Order: sequence, then structure tokens, then C-alpha cells
Amino acid sequence: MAVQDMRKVKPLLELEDVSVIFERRQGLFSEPTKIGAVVDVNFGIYPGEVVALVGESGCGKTTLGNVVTGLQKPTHGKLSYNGVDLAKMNKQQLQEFRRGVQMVQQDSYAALNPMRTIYQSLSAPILQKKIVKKKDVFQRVCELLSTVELNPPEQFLYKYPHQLSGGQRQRVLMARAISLNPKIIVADEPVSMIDVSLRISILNLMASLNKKMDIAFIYITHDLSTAKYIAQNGRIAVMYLGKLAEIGNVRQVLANPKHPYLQALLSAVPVPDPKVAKGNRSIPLKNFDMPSPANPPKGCRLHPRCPYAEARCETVEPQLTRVDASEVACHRASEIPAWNLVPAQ
Amino acid sequence: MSENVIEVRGLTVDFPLRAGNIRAVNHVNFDIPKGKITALVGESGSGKSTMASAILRSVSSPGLISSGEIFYQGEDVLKYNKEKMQRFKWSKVSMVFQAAQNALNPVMTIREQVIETVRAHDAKITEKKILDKAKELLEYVRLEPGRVLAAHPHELSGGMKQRVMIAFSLLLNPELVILDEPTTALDVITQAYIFDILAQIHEDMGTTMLLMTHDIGVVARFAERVGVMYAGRLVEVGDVYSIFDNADHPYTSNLMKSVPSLLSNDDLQPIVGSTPNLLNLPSGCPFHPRCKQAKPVCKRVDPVMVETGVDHLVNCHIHSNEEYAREQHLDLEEVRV
Amino acid sequence: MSARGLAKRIGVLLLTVIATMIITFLLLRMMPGNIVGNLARTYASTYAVPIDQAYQIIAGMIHYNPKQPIDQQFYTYIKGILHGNLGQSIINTNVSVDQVIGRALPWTVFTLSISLVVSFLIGINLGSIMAWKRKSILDPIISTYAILSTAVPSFIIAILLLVFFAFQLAWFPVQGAYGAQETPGFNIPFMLSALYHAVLPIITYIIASLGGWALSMKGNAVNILGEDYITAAYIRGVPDSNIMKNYVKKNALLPLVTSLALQFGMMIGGSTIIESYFSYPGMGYYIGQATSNRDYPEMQGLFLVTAVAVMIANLIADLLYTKLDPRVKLED
Amino acid sequence: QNVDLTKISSSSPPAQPKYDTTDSFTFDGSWPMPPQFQGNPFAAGGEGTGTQYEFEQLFEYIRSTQQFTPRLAASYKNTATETIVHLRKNARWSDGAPITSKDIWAYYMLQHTEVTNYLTNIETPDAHTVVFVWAKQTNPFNQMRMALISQDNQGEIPYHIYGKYADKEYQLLQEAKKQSPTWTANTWMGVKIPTAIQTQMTKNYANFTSDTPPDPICSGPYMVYSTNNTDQILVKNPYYWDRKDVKFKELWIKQIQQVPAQWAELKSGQLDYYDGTPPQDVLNAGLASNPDLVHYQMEDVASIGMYFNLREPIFQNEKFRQALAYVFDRSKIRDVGNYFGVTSPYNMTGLVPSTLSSVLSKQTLSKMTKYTYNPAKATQMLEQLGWKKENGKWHEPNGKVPHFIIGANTTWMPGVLSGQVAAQQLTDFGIPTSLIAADASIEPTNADNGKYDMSIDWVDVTFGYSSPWNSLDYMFWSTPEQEIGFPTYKSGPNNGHPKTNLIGLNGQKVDPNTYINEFPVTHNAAKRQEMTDNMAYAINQAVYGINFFQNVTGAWANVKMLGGNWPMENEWSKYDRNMPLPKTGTETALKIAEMNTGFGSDWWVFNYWPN
Amino acid sequence: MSTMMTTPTGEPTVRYTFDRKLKPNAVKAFFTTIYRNKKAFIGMIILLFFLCMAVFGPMVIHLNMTVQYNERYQGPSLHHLLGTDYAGRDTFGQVVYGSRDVLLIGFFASLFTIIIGVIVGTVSGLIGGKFDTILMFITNLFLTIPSFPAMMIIAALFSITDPILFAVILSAWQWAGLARAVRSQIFSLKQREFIKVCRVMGLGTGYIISREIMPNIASYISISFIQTIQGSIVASVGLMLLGLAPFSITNWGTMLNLAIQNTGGIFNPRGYYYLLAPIVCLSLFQMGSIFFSNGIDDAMNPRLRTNS
Ligand SMILES: Nc1ncnc2c1ncn2[C@@H]1O[C@H](COP(=O)(O)OP(=O)(O)OP(=O)(O)O)[C@@H](O)[C@H]1O
Ligand SMILES: Nc1ncnc2c1ncn2[C@@H]1O[C@H](COP(=O)(O)OP(=O)(O)OP(=O)(O)O)[C@@H](O)[C@H]1O
Ligand SMILES: [Mg+2]
Ligand SMILES: [Mg+2]
Repeated sequence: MAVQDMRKVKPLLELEDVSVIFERRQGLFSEPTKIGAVVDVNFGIYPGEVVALVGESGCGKTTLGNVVTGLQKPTHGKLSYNGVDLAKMNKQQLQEFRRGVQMVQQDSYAALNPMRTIYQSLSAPILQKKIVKKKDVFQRVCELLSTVELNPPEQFLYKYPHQLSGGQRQRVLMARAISLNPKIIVADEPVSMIDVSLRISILNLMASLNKKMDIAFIYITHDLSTAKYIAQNGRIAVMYLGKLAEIGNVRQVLANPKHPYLQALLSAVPVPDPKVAKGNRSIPLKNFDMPSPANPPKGCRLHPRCPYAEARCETVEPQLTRVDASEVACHRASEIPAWNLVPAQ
Repeated sequence: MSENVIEVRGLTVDFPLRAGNIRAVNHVNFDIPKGKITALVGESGSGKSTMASAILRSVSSPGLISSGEIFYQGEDVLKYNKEKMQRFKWSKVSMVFQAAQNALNPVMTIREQVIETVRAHDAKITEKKILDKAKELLEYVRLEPGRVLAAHPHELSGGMKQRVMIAFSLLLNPELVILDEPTTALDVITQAYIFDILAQIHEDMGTTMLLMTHDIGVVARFAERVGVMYAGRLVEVGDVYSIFDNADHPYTSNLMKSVPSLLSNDDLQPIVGSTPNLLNLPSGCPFHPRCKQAKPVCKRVDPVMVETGVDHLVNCHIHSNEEYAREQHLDLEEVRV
Repeated sequence: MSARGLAKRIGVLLLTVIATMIITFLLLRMMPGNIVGNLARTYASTYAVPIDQAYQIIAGMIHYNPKQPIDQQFYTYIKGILHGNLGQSIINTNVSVDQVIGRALPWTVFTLSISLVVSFLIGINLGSIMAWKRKSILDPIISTYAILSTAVPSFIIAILLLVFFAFQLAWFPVQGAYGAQETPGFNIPFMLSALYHAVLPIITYIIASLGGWALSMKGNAVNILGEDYITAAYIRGVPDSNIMKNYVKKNALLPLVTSLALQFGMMIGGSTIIESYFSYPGMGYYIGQATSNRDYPEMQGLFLVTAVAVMIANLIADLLYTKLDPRVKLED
Repeated sequence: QNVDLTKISSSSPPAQPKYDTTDSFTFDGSWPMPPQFQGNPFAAGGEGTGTQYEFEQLFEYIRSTQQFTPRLAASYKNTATETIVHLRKNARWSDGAPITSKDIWAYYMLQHTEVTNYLTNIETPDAHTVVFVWAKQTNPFNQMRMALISQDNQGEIPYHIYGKYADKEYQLLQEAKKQSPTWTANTWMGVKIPTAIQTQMTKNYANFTSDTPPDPICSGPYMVYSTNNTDQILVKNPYYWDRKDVKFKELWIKQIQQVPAQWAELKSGQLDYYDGTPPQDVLNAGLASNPDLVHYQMEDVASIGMYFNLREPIFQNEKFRQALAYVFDRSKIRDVGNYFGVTSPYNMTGLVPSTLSSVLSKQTLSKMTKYTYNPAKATQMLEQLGWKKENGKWHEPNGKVPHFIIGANTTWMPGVLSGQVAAQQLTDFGIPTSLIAADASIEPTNADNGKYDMSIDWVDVTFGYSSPWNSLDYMFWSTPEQEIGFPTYKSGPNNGHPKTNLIGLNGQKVDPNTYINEFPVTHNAAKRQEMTDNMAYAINQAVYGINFFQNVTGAWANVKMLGGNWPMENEWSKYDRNMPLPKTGTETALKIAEMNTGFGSDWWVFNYWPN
Repeated sequence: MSTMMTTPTGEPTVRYTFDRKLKPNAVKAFFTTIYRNKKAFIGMIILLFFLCMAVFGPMVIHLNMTVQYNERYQGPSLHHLLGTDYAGRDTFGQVVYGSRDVLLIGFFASLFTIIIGVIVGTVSGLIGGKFDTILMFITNLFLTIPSFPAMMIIAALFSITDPILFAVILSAWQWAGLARAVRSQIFSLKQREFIKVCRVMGLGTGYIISREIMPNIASYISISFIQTIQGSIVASVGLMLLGLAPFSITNWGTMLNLAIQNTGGIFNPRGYYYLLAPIVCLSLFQMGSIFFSNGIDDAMNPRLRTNS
């Protein structure tokens, strides 16, 4: 589905002005410091789409993912699923939300109970949520394993997590995530801990689940190459210090990145081609250290690092506005020089 | 051919475990040419770090170097006595560790550790001299020397610690700096930044560097020469361009093809199968179960390194011709298919 | 820890102390055993007086009226504490509980600090050697010893020491804190005598705790040895002795220093059993005495000191940890 | 012959005695731990073992010989209603002040001892004369008078220090007399003290006991030199009237709390003297490893036994109690409880078993039931009561299997060991019984409150002077009464005292309360004999408990450190230095009894002569 | 929603059959690991030995407690394996009979301690907040209030007649430390990713506790269990000496006390057997516990258990 089409469909899950603010006490008699991990995010997820959420470490991706899965209650703002506010759901709607939104974590070892076999880990939710009859659970678990290409399934049933390779464990996580027939899966850096040679196969698996089961994916990463790979027809959302900086169709956004931060991010990505990579390319940022989220800069959060910053950037916070095909939160979006994936030699 | 800082010959490192023996490095021959940046790529567990630590004779227990030689200036480092080794370490070859976060003693300040390190090699040098040098280097890696020296490691961010480690590695002007995945735990932008600094150092000082990584992009950007490791073996070595453009080993070429890139939009093909279990390696060429071009001989016989181009070596039966087969006493039939 | 956090901790601490005080007070009054009755029995048989007469005499002798309502008793007790005195001993006319504690505490602290420091120092050194030289025979020897010493309850150690070194060989006095012929004070004979009398109790404590220190130190040190910074230091060419001193020991010691503080706090109450076996006039000894006499104020005072010591030790342990380990920043 | 008080008080006392380890006599004892230790012997805790060396009495009474030796008294005279005591004129307190009749008077003002229940007044006509004025309603016979007087330690309250409390007490007594002028039995000086005055008296007494000098002011041969929690050193009292006869420069008392530690010290020659008889193996080990030790056995005036709890309906049946008396193999209990102990064929009589033959008439003795070990007889008696034995267990007539609990005091090992064997014997006989050995701070109270079915204690004992009356007074009017849990009178002259069904020799009812009240004031010896015979007979019959065995205690001497003139010295090797129990009443028995400091003897202090 | 005829992705079904042989046997694996761990194995043998002694010993051995004074303090012989006591009774028989009470009390005290400690710790750790604060405050009180008078009171209020009650009293003051330890374990487990997933999947708290958390603290609990047995046994000896429980002459603690206190066991070399028998038994049992608990962690942790 193209972005344009989606406007007509109602989003499956919607975030309205969502903020998550952590409080941490520190220092002598001081007020607790407030960390805005996610600030005023508006964002919708449409059925069956793939959204890549990218940004530097600590910008709030995981927190945003946790909001979507319901693990983290937003400090402000509202999250609705199927048009119903999460805070106001009745028991049945809540059940449906719990089943509808699943997650896949980065560390596949930590995400599986080390004391339980794969069969135990996979059968429990099915049994608890009564997805199939009790006698069919075994069959179902085998099917799930086969779906995530762990064949023959019988070989994996009674293994403990440590007895599987990272790639296999990641597949088990996928199997668990789809076991409740979800509508959305939040995948938080699912491949960053997997060996390069195996990453693609996991990404391909996700893509196939997306296509065959029509599950929407939120793919959280800081690796733009994989983001681009998996969200080929979907959208990309770029976060910076808790806020969305740019969002739009992957092809269009990457072909023509508007936000200076995204441009910097793209410049930093090493391209696996020595001919391109060796072209000495500097990162268009004034400063390399991310400011602390505890006291983010006033105005545009990027301004101390942004080479294009001007006076108003220091005071006025830019809002997401449509520029060409994407939405960008930058005052000077239309003035910033175009940026190309292949640097001009 | 240019001069080599280190020449590794037939290096084998074993980890005898209760469950069996792990041969983490298997008869590796490898040169590190002076003044160049050489990269070693390979999946996790392929033996990169073990090789690095073997060069410094600091394989973690229960590992032991079972055979091989490591030549530095024509002398075998493995035969050095304790004192000589002590002098060799860090002043000739230094290292930036894979887990730089944990490479500093948490209860000592950076300053104390700097002084301790230098003093370990030269007891007479004055503290001022040491600190001057340290300050210079810290500035070089774009840190505030005053603040950093007084800090305990936990007060620094990951990127800062990594830069401190880089400064550390240059303290004694070593001939070779081994960089063991210096940026794995870091962000893209920080990573780019660190490599920027490293490139600068390389340019300014001409320091020889050996980079261990599994990030193909980084290799493309930074390295001049590339070695590819698989299951403890060095399977291919060559110039960075030739490795990327016409890799001779199926593993290398598959690897190159399975890396997503911002530049391409193709669907990628993963390398089939799973990573080898070092405790239970397949016979013959360890890659053969995953290799589409495998011949019968691959199942049976371990290939040997052959030269396929200028300064390009590969360890694969694909390139074995009749002459090779004869030399190795192989059945021609097997080799041909 | 921030001052705010500290204040909060101290607040909770005070609350715990108060609650402990109240509960201990009530508990003690509920203890079976009738103080007047017990004394009267003894009195009646010693002075050959009819028992009811003995009751009356005893009631007049002691500073305790069992018929006084408990709330009034508590009120008096609290009032006393607010004025900094812990009350009068019931059994012992004219002796305040403060005096008893003032007498007992120094002895306990004396044996305790020596034995803790000695066992700690030996223990950590043994432990780090065990970790460093994993293959040496030291490891199995000390491990076996440590397990044995934890397996044998400490009072058995006391008994065995007493039987062999005091009863059989008579190398050490069987009991007491110093010889009667010495005048307590800062004079050499007295101090030597005190030291001589403390030998067996101290050895008991040392034997009982040495193995534990060594084992935990070894455990910590082995973990530390696996840390990357040890390898890193080794590669940097830092000499082994420095690694041992500045890396292994320093890091492995941190958690132990806190347990040292905790131990100290917990043992301020003294070991009733061990001090009784040696008739060593420390806190534990007096706790035993006061308990068997049901001397409520004295028990209260002794238990209060013990509880407060435990809590302060906890606090100090935490503070010490933050102080020693630059990584730790305590919250709340 | 008035003593010139001014002369004495002006003469400066000699310098503080110097501490000297030669001629020191070391033994074990106890006293309150510092800081509890203080100088007022009546403050709780007292002075401990040192008391008998620090304070002098009017008369010293030796329990086993029943003799009175004048000490502070120089002479005495009994008239019909008075006992007149003349004090020694050279007696002085350790601070130099003379000891006068006022001091004795002060003692009785502040100490309401047993003798005061028989008095109406104490008078001090001059500085050296004390007159005990007996109440005419309770005027004891002479021997009794002396016994009552001699059990008190009169030289303990110096009037020049505590006079104000004695005067105050006197004044309160006078007021009380005014308010209730009629004579009342069993009260202090025959005066019933009104509650308001009693309160004031209590307060006065509390003030007195709070008035504590750091060390006691002594009237006896020794005074305190130093005290810590394990050692106390006493040195000669320089003012003691008989100081030339005091043999040791100092007494060194060790407080050794662990019993095995006491033995260890004795064995290793650290103690010159020790009283108590350890188990046979300890004794043998001690004698074997230290050739200088000699152990003298002597009869204790107490037995180890147990009382039945009459509050339990099952024990209210006398026949059942009698049956139980045949169940115990007392010699086996004795073997474990105290190997040297002596069992008696009779059971509990209220009197010390070894004195039975001298105190009771032959006739009575022959009539008394003997309870020797006889399970068959017990079985027969129980079956007569309707009990049945099934599967090795006895069932009550109602079919229940009783389970008994015996209480014992943990700190008293001979009691625990005896109790354990007794429980085992009952269990083996078919009545399941367990022993609860409870802490000293709980067990007596529990026993007094009837928490156990049986409780182990001293039985058939005399504290103080040896007299059947004393034993029975203790049994019926003191703690045993509570342990047995007799029903009591709720009103009348015997209010609060036990109500019993004792049957005398001729089937007549006998009442212990009457006995206790009347015995001391019965001047006819034959009448007293008859009363005692009846009581002993009745109590033996009633089986209020079991007398396991009469205790035998010992006196140990380190004959190398001390020297000369020992009893049975020539028989040491014959008996391997563990001297046998001498025959009751013999010269040797008396000599040995005198050696036992546990009985308040000063023998060592005066009669020992160094090598 | 899904039928059995298609996989979640809509592909045709393959029927999978359950094969019992593939399912690993956790119990067998547990013992195999213990067997492989030398120390733990020795520990297990020691504990089993004592267990057999307690269970079958009194059935096999007849103990005659009649006083035989002339046979006291005999050395070991065929008739008396460990010699005799101060009253001529068989020491070995007493040790065997004593083991039953000692172990029973230790076992139950430990059981109750574990039950209370785990419940309080789990509830406190899972619910957190004010509830946790209050529970922990109470727990801390139990740690600071002297146990000794408290135990005396409890013992006086309920007269101890059977080992179970004795055990209850012993555990009353032992659970607090355990509760704190469990709580901190729960705290850290709560943050673990696999628990988070359960919450996302909407699995109930009951399920999370019983199936996800418990297996992870099971080995800790087992180790504590064994260690509490140790502690309880030592404490029970103390309580019995205080007279808070029926005096059992065969209790190891009582034997020890008798040997030292008033029977001359320590003064008679032949009495050393009587003195040492309970000491050796207590120490051996403790050592067995320590060894065995060392191995439990290995054996309960699949990672260490199945080292492949
Ligand atoms: N529980 C928490 N309490 C306090 N601060 C938190 C908490 N969780 C996250 N934060 C802070 O919120 C910010 C965003 O964290 P988050 O984990 O969402 O980042 P991220 O983008 O996922 O980073 P990464 O790429 O490293 O995973 C960070 O500054 C982090 O320190
Ligand atoms: N201390 C050790 N004990 C046992 N095995 C070890 C040890 N160190 C390394 N190995 C084994 O040696 C093999 C090679 O490890 P090495 O760390 O050299 O790989 P690597 O290529 O550096 O991997 P990565 O990319 O994950 O750093 C691995 O299979 C590892 O399991
Ligand atoms: Mg994250
Ligand atoms: Mg590595």
C-alpha cells in the first residue's frame, strides 16, 4: 500500500501527542531530573504496513515501541487501538489489544526463559489464550516452528534456548510473536545481535510474515541499510531526542532526505562498496555528541549540532509539516541542499 | 612486496574444553604489511579475537597456542622470554579491545592507569612527561584531557571510552595497533566519527593497523587489505577492491551479497545453513555444507591456500586444477565435478 | 547518596528503631518467667524465709513493680531514653543500664575488631592467592577448611578450644577478660593480661570466619580475573604484582568491605553462646545474664544497642560502598 | 564497761592492706558481675560467696553438727521470755567503728527474718547487750531460740552508716503498733502492719538497699580488695576482732560459670579447695591427673527427687501415687544422677533421710512403708485401680493413655539426668513420659504454676539449721507446696496454707500447719517427738513425690598447696584419695562437714595451718 | 480464527506426531549432573545416608535406654559401634534415633521458612509500591528484633509437643532474610525481557509467577532450603537446651551438651566417642548439605546441565 492509500484506511493503532517522561532523582535536594524519552509523538500504524523506526541510540525508539505494545504507559497523550483509547478499554477490548500487538526483542537469549524448553515457551501463550484446543497445541507449536523455517520442528521442541543459535532463537521469538495471530509486531532491533551472514534470512522471514499473514511490522533499528531493506514499500520514521524528525515513504525519503539529521545519519552509514565508501565523506554535523535527553536544547533539538541552524531554530520548535512526499520537522526543510546517497566525486 | 610488521605462520590455537576441543585458529598464515590497514572479517566465533590475542600471547584460559610462529622483526614472538615479552607488549603492538567499555579498571582513574601503563615499560620516565603525552593524545582523539584524566571510567560515555582506549593504544608509539571491533557497541554517528579519527591517525602517523570486524561496510570504507576468516581458518586474503569485486571464495562472495546496502534495492540471498559449531566441525572444508559450489572433494579434504591473483590468496577447492590435485594427491574426478 | 536520600534512609532507620523498641518492649514483658518469683525462691532458700515473706522482701529490693500498668512502664522507659538514659537495672540496685553497656561494649568491640580485622586480612589474602594460583594445593586445602569451618557451629569450636587449650593444656585462662590482680587502665600489665585473656575468644571468631572471607574473596577474585580489564592490563604490560594489587584485590575487595561493616554491626550484640562459654564480659554475655534474670530494662537496653548497631552498620555499609566504588551511585 | 567510742574512732585505721599472693587461698564462688557489684549486702545480688567471710554472725551454726559457736556474741543467757546476748567488746567494722548492740538492732529493724516472727521486741540496754524479747504466745524452747537466732548474719548493717533507715523503720513499727495493738501470729514483732505503713516501709527499705558504698563495710575476717567478673580478691580485715587466728593473707575467689571449667581448674591445681562431687569419671580423671587432690565425701542435707502435681486429678488419687513409687529403680537413677548418692528404703518423708534414724523413733521407722523397686507390685496396684495394660501401655480406667511431662531445670544437671532416667523408667513401665528441661528462668515458675505433671527439685531438704521442723516448714510453707499444688485454706488462721489429708500413725488426721505453728513453741521434747513421728509417717504414706536419693557432696582439697592434719590422712592411699562417706555423726563426719564452705563454714579461714 | 487445516500463514498442514523419546528427562538429567559433579555427588550420598538413617534406622535398630552404669563410656566394639554413653547406653543407637527428630525438625522448619519467605518475597517483589514498603518494613523488623526472647514467648504460649510445632517456631525468625533475598531476585527477574513478553501477551500474574519466575528461582530456593535445614538444626539444638522443647536425650545437641556439661565425657578419653559422635554427625550433615547445594545450581540450570 502506498502512503496515499493509507490515508483512507483508518489506522490500526494510533498515537496522539504521546510523551513518555522518566523521572530520576539525583543530586543534593534537587528536583528529580525529567528525561523526555518520547515527546509529543503523533503516529499511526496501518494494517499490514512496515514502518521502520530509526535514530541514534537513546533517542527513544525502544520507549516508543514499549508504548505501542502497552508495556509503557504514556505520561501524556493517548494510544488507541482499533479506534478505542487504551485507557478506556473494557476487558475484552484489552484482551484483543494484548493479542493484537506483539513484540520481538533484540536479545533473543534474554527474551526466552532459560529454564523452559522451546515447547514450553511456545505452548504457554496458546494454551493460556485458548487459541486452539488443548489436544491441538502440539500440532500448533510444530506448525509455528515450521512457519519460521525451523525444520523439522520436532528437533527444536525440547531444546533449551542456550542450545539454539542466535538466528534460531530469533526465529523462535518470531514464532512466539505470531502465535496469537497478531495484527502488529514491534520488532526492536531483531537482527542487531545476529551474525551478518544470517541477518538477511531473518529479515526475509519478517517480510514473508508481513506479506502472508498481513501483519504490520514496526521495525526499530539504527541500521538504515536494513531499515531500507525491510521497509521497501513501507514508511520510515526518523527520531531524534524523543521527537519525530522526518517520516514518509522509504523510497522517497531516502531518495531525497530533507532533515539535516537524517542526512547526517545517512552519511555515517558505511556502504559495503569500497569504491563508494572510500570517497571521503564528512558527516554534516557540527558536533558528534548527542545532548542529554535530561535537558534537551530549546527550539529545534538539533540546532546545536545542525550546520544549517539559524536564529529561529534556537527558539521555535519545528512541527512535522509536509514537504514533498514526506513530513519533516525542520524550519528550513525546503532550503537545505539536496543530499545524495552516492556522494559526488 | 612491502615489509611486514608481523608474519603469522601456521598459527593454531586450541581451547580444550570439557565438551571437546575447540580449534579457534587453525593453521593460519597471515602477514600484516607495514603501514597498511588490514581488516579481518568473519562471522562471530570465527577466531578473529583469538588471533589478535595470540599475537600478544594473551589467549584467555583455557586456550593455548598449540603450534605456529609469529614473527616480529624476524624473531618468533612465541619464543620471547617473559621480560622480552613484557617489553614487546603495548610498545610494539597495542590493541583496542572489542569490549572497550570494560577494558579499563573501574576503580582507578584514567590518569592512574595511564601512568601505570607507561611506568610498566619505562620506570624512569617522569610523571609530567607521561601526562603531557597523554594529554596530547587525548586532544588528538578530540577529548578534553583535563576532565578525562581525572575521571573514573564509568564517568565517560561509550564513545569517549573507546576514544580513550585509542589514545591509550598510541601511548608508547607502537608499530601495530590491533583494533578488535572498536565500534560494535556504538552508534552509527559515533562509529563514523571514531573511524574518522582512526583514519586521521593512520594518515598522520602511518601506524599499521589490524582491524577485526564483521561489518562489511566498515571494511569497505576503512581497510586496504582484507582477510576473511571462517571457522578458525583464513579462507581468503586480498586487496580490498579485489575481495569486494571478485571474491574467489564462495563464502566471501556470498557474504558480500548478503549485506543490505543503502545503494541497492535488490532482494538479497542469505547464506544458507547455520554457522558452524566449532565443537563438531564438518569434515573437509568446513564451509562445504553451506556451499552451493561444493565438490565431492570438499567433503573429504581440507583445502590449502592458493594464490589466485596479485597478493590474493584463497583457501578453496574451486581453484584446484589438475596440477594442484596431483600435488595434493587428490583424485582427479573429485576435483573436477 | 544524596543528602536527601540519606535523610530518607535515616528517617526509615529511626522508624525501624522505634518499632523495634516498642515490639521488643512488649515481647520482653510477655516472656515467660517471673522475675520476682525467681528471686524470691532463691531468697527464701538462702535466707530460710517463708516464700511469701521472701516475695515481699524482693519486691522491696528491686526497682520493678510487676503490677505497674504496661503503658506506664513504657512511658517511663521512653521518657528515660529521650533523656539519654536507658533506665535502671532491676536486679542491681543503683546500676544504670548505661553503665552495664558502658562496661560490656568495650570488651566486645575489642575482641570483635581484632578478630574481624585479622580474619579479614588473612582471609582476603588467602582468597586472592587461591584465585591467582588456581592450580596450587592451597586452593583445595583452604576450600576444605572453609567448608569445614562453616559446617562446624562456632560454639563447638569454642568448646574444643576450651577443652584443649584451657582445660587440658592450661595454656590460656579458662575465662574472663583480665587478671584480677591488674588495675584496669592504661598500664602495660593490664593490657597484656587483657590480650592474653582475649586469645581464645578471638581465635574462635577467627577460625569461624576466616574460611568464609577466603572463599568469598576467591569467588570475587575469580570473577574479576575473567573481566576484560584484567586481560587488557595484562596486554598493556602491567606487571603481575600490580594487576594483583590494583586490579584483582581492589575490585574484589569492594563487596567484602561492606560485608565487613555489616558483620561488625551484627556482632556488636556479641555472641551470647561464645561469650558465655568464655565468661567474657561482653554484650552477649550480659544479654545472657540479663535474660536469665529477666532484667527487663537491661535486656531492652542491650537489645536496643544491638539493633541500632545493625541498622547503623547497614547504613555505613551502603555509604562505604558508594564511597569505595566509584561506579555506584545510590538512589533513594 | 562502756566502750570509749571516741577513742576508737579517733585512732587512725592502718594503711590499706597490701596485696600479697603468698598465703592466698583460692576457691570458686560467685558474686554479681561488675558493675552490678556494690557494697550493700542487701542490695539485690548481695555480695555472693564472699558474704560468709566478710560478715560475722552472733553465733555460727554448723549444720551437720548442730552446734552453735559464739562469734560476735561473747556469751548469752536464756530466761523465760528473753534471750540476752552479750557482745564482744573488741569487735569492729572494717572502717574502724566498733560493733555495738545498735548494729544488731539495726539488722533486725531492717531484716524481717524468721526469728522476728517470734519476737515482740529487741532491746539494747547498753552498747554490748542485745535482748531478744520473745512473744509469750510463741515462745520457742531454748534450742529453737538459738537455732532461729543463729541462722541470721547479724553483723551486716553498720548503724553508723545505715542508722537512719533503721530508725525510720522503728518509728514506722511504733506507728503500726499504735494502729493495730493486738498481737498477731507469724508477723514481724507480732504486729500486723497496716497497708499504708507497709508502703512506707517498702520505700524505706528500697532507699536502704539503694544506699550502696562501692565495697561492703565488713564485720568478718576479710574485706574486698578487688572484684571483676571472674575473680574476686578478699584481704584480711585489719580490724577483725580475731585477726590473729585468720590464717590466710587473702582469699582468692574465682567465678567459674561453666561446670566443666570448674573441674578443669581443680584438676590443674588452680583451686585449693572445691566443694561438690562430680560424676565418677570426672572425679577419677581429676584424682588421677593431679596427685595432690583429695576428695572427701559427705552427706548433703538434701535429696534429689520430684514432686507430683496434685492439681492434676490423676495425682489426687493417693493409691495411684503409691503405685508409682514402686515403679522407680532408684539405684539406677542414682547411678546417673550422682553415683555417690545414697538411696533410702523409704520415700519422701519431708525429712533428711540420713537423719531419719536419729530423729524418728525406732517404732515409727518400723511401721513406715518401704518403697523398694517392685514393678510387679505397682502393676498389681494399678490393676486394682482399674488400669489396664495393653500393647505395653497403661490405660486409665476411662481408657485413656496418660502422657506425663516431667519438668527439670536445665542448669541443674544432676536433676536433669535423674529426671531423664525417671522418665525413661516410667515410659518403659508403660506410662509414656517425657522430660522438659527448661531454662532456670522459666522452669521454677512453671513448676510453681503446675505446668508439669511432675517437677524435679530438691526434696526432703533442710536449708538453714538442721531440724525436722525446718524441713517440714520448707516443704509445706515454701516452694514445694506450690510445686505440689495442695488445695489451700481460703480463710481462717491457716489462710493460704495447704489443706491436706495426712493420716498419722494411729489413723488420726495430722495437719502440717499445726505442726509448723506449734513445734517451736512446744517445750515438751516427747510431745515434739510424737508430732514429728506422725508427720514423717503420714508424708511417707501420702507419696507427694519421689525421693530418688540423698545427695552426697564432697570437699576437695589440694593437699600440696595446703597442709596438714587432714581427716583420714593415713587412709588416702587405701582409698586412692577418694575418701568414702563417713558414718553419720562420727568425729570424721563432723570434721569433713566443717570443711565444706558450701555450708557456710569458716573452717578453712581459722583452722587451716600452712605447710 | 485459525482452523487446523492450515498453518498460520495459510499453507497446507503437515500432521506432527508427538514422540516421547525426543522429550528429555529432566529428573534423569538432574541426577546425571549431580553424579558428574564430584562434590555434589558426595554431598548427596551423605544426605541420603542420613535420610536412610532417620527413616529406617529406628526400624532396624533397637535402642535400649536402661541405665547400665558399669558399662558406661565403653570404646567402640561390635556390640556398640560407637561405644556407650555415660549411663552405659549405645551411642550409635542414640545417634540413629536422634537423627529422626533432628532431620524432621530441620526439614519442616526449612519448609515453613521457604514457604513464608518465598510468598512474602514474591508478593512484595511483584506488587511493589506501598505494599512492598510495608512488607519490607515488617520483614526488617523481624531481622532486627531479637529472636531469642521472641522464641521463648512463642514456645511458652504454645507448648511444643511435636516436631512440626517446633519447626514452626524455628521458622518464625528465619523467613525474613529469605524473603528479602527472594524479593530482590524477583525485582531483577521482573525486568527481564522474557517476563516483559508475557506481559505484552497478556498472560496472567499467576502464570507468570508459577511458570516463568519460579523455575528461575527454583535452584536458589532449593539451595536456601538445604541451608535452612542446616541452620534450623543448629538452632533447634539451642532451643532444646533452653528447655523450649521436650528434652530428648538422643538429640545430637543434647548429646553434645551432656558430654560436655556434666557427665565427664570430655574428661575421659573413652568418653570422646560420645562427645565426638554428635559433633561429627552434625558437621558431616552440614558438610553434605554444603556440598550438595553446590551442585544443585548446576543441576537445575539447563545451561549447565546439558552442556552441548
Ligand atoms: N526506565 C527508564 N528510566 C529512566 N530513563 C529511561 C528508562 N528507559 C529509558 N530511559 C531513557 O530514555 C531515553 C530513551 O531510551 P530508549 O531505550 O527508548 O532509547 P533507544 O532509542 O531505544 O536506544 P538504543 O538504540 O540504545 O536502544 C534514554 O535516554 C534512556 O536513558
Ligand atoms: N576463553 C574461551 N574459552 C573457551 N572458548 C573460547 C574462549 N575464547 C574464545 N573461545 C572460542 O573460540 C572461538 C573463536 O572466538 P573469537 O572470540 O576469537 O571469535 P571472534 O571471531 O572474535 O568472534 P566475535 O566476532 O564474536 O568477536 C569461539 O568459538 C569461542 O567459542
Ligand atoms: Mg533500544
Ligand atoms: Mg571477537
